[in-house]
Amino acid sequence: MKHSLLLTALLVLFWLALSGHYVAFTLILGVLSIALVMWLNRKMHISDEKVMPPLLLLRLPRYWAWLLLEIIKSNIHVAIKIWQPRLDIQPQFKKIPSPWKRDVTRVVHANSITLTPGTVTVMVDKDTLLVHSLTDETMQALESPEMKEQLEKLERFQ
Amino acid sequence: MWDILVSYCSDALLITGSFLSLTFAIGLLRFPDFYTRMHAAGVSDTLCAGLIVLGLVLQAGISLVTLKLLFILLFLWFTSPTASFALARAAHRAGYRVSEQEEVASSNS
Amino acid sequence: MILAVTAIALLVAMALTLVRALLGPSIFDRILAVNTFGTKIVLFLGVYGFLTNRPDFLDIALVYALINFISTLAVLRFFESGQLVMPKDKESR
Amino acid sequence: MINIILLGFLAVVAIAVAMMRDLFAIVMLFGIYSLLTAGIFVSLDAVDVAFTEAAVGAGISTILILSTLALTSREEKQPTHSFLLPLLVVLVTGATLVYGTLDMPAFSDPEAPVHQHVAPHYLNQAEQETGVPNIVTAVLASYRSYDTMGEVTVIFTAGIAVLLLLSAFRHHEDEASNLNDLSHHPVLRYIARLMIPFILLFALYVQFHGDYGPGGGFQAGVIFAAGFILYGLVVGIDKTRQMFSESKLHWLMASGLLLYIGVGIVSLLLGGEFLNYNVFAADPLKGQHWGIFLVELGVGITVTATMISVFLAFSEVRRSE
Repeated sequence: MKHSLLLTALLVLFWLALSGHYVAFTLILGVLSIALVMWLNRKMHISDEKVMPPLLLLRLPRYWAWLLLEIIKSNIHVAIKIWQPRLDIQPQFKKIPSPWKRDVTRVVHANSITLTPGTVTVMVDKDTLLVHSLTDETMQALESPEMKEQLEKLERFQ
Repeated sequence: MWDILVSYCSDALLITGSFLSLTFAIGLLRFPDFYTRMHAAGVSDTLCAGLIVLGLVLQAGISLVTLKLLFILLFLWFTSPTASFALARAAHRAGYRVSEQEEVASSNS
Repeated sequence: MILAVTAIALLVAMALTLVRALLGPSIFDRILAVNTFGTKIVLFLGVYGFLTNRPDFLDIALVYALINFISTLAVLRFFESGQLVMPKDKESR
Repeated sequence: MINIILLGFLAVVAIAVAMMRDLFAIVMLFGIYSLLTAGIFVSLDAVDVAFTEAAVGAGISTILILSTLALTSREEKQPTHSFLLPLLVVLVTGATLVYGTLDMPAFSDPEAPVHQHVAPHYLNQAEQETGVPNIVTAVLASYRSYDTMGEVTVIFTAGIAVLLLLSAFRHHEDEASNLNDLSHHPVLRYIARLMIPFILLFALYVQFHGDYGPGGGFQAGVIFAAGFILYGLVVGIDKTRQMFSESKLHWLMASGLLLYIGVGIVSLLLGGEFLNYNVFAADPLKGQHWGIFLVELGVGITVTATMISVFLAFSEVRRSE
């Protein structure tokens, strides 16, 4: 129930951002469109509270702020590596633990790694991720306790 | 005063964004194999796109366009790592390895 | 002015990406280049829309942001289902 | 300037595609080709066309070509005949075409014959006559609605033809459908489920805002179908089939076209010409509005259903070893 309300609210916001024409006819079409999408969503089990835990949304902005900082840091790191006249990289594969109970946390973990320059998730297993890393440093950043802490907080908030 | 500040900010964001996009395009050419190139490519999708889009947001001011731009950014940040992951997975699955030594599959947490 | 510089930088980045797409050597390098090229075009369209004062190009950028990743998923799917033969152009180093 | 650069990129990609033998790589390069074409259309101010190119190129074409590729071999065969004759034909044709362009009026010349016929009428009167600010939509769905009806019929017929061709290769065992999706990937499954509602709503927005900006039934149909194709790829082909059974899809394919023709017949019955929407309401503008709305809806339904059923048909096909 909570989830349906949340999804509807997001869809309404999306429609209002897209439309820009707030006359009766398009607004009615908007209501009908959102109703159709919600109906399909229910019928085909597309999105539910497992996909979009309402509580997670409260926590996510703070996680994103932290992630953004990490992204900026490693961006600078990788940019320097690219401009260095002699390539100084240590490409490597490694399995790192990802012992999360919920799929959402694992997905956030995997995608955060990919979003951070210098590291890409290659494989997602039950409780490990296979990661390819550009340098030793970017790999160390992934294994730092800070990342674990952030994700633990995220998992608790569902 | 405020306007000038905003326009400077927007310029700075755009310039940084363009510089980064060039940097990572060079990385795409310079790095020796597929997985390393992937780091160069994936990046331009995230921060570089973010900087340029934010630069445009500041130019547009607060309007519907802002909201649309933010939606673009949000979707890009959800979909592009997913595409990168799918591609890396496909390469790995197809047996694409750089060299055997790099396959360190040890997990020491 | 700055917008024009950004547009040019994006064009140059697009050209470099194109080189990677043509050189390959593996099929994955090409797909990677196509994906990056997609993002560059999205950004370019956004900047160009502002440059010519027509921000309604944003809808096109939105299409790419929403559905461009589906084709990469399709690539993975075909490798997984084994319907496509394994690439022969593996880089040998 | 930007046009020339983009066109240059396009030429490079085209030559590379012609030189290559690996069909998979060619499919991928076509992705860039499509992106560039969209960029060129934008810079030529043809936003509606660019939008169509973007929707088709990003959402559908790569997937369908890959599906086809899975049925054939990956390498292009070495040509068995000499390339001299074809090259000669191409060169002569090309030279003739270039020679032909010499007589063409300069680009964007206001005196050109094409701008003397109906174009000025469309440009000047469209808004008053149809009440639609986007002239492309006015031309497509109102002035030239005969042509558009033909186009929808073409899509319908092409869809039927593909389905018939594929039916020869189809295997209805479940093993075919189980192998084909990515539902065992938590990341892909999660992101897809998160995105699909927004893709679907975006498609509906495109469907209903063709009057104001770029968009309309064709683009919306493709995007809507892309949403369901994503569902099929990641959540499961069998689940998609539960929602869209074959007969339901065929019915939908036909109903879109029938809606279009029906609008024309009703306009006849109300005493107007075929597909003249003025008669739908006391106020001709209102009538136009309803007519365009219904016709575009018909286009959208047919395109969506055709794309989904072609995708589903492809996913049931396995190469016979």
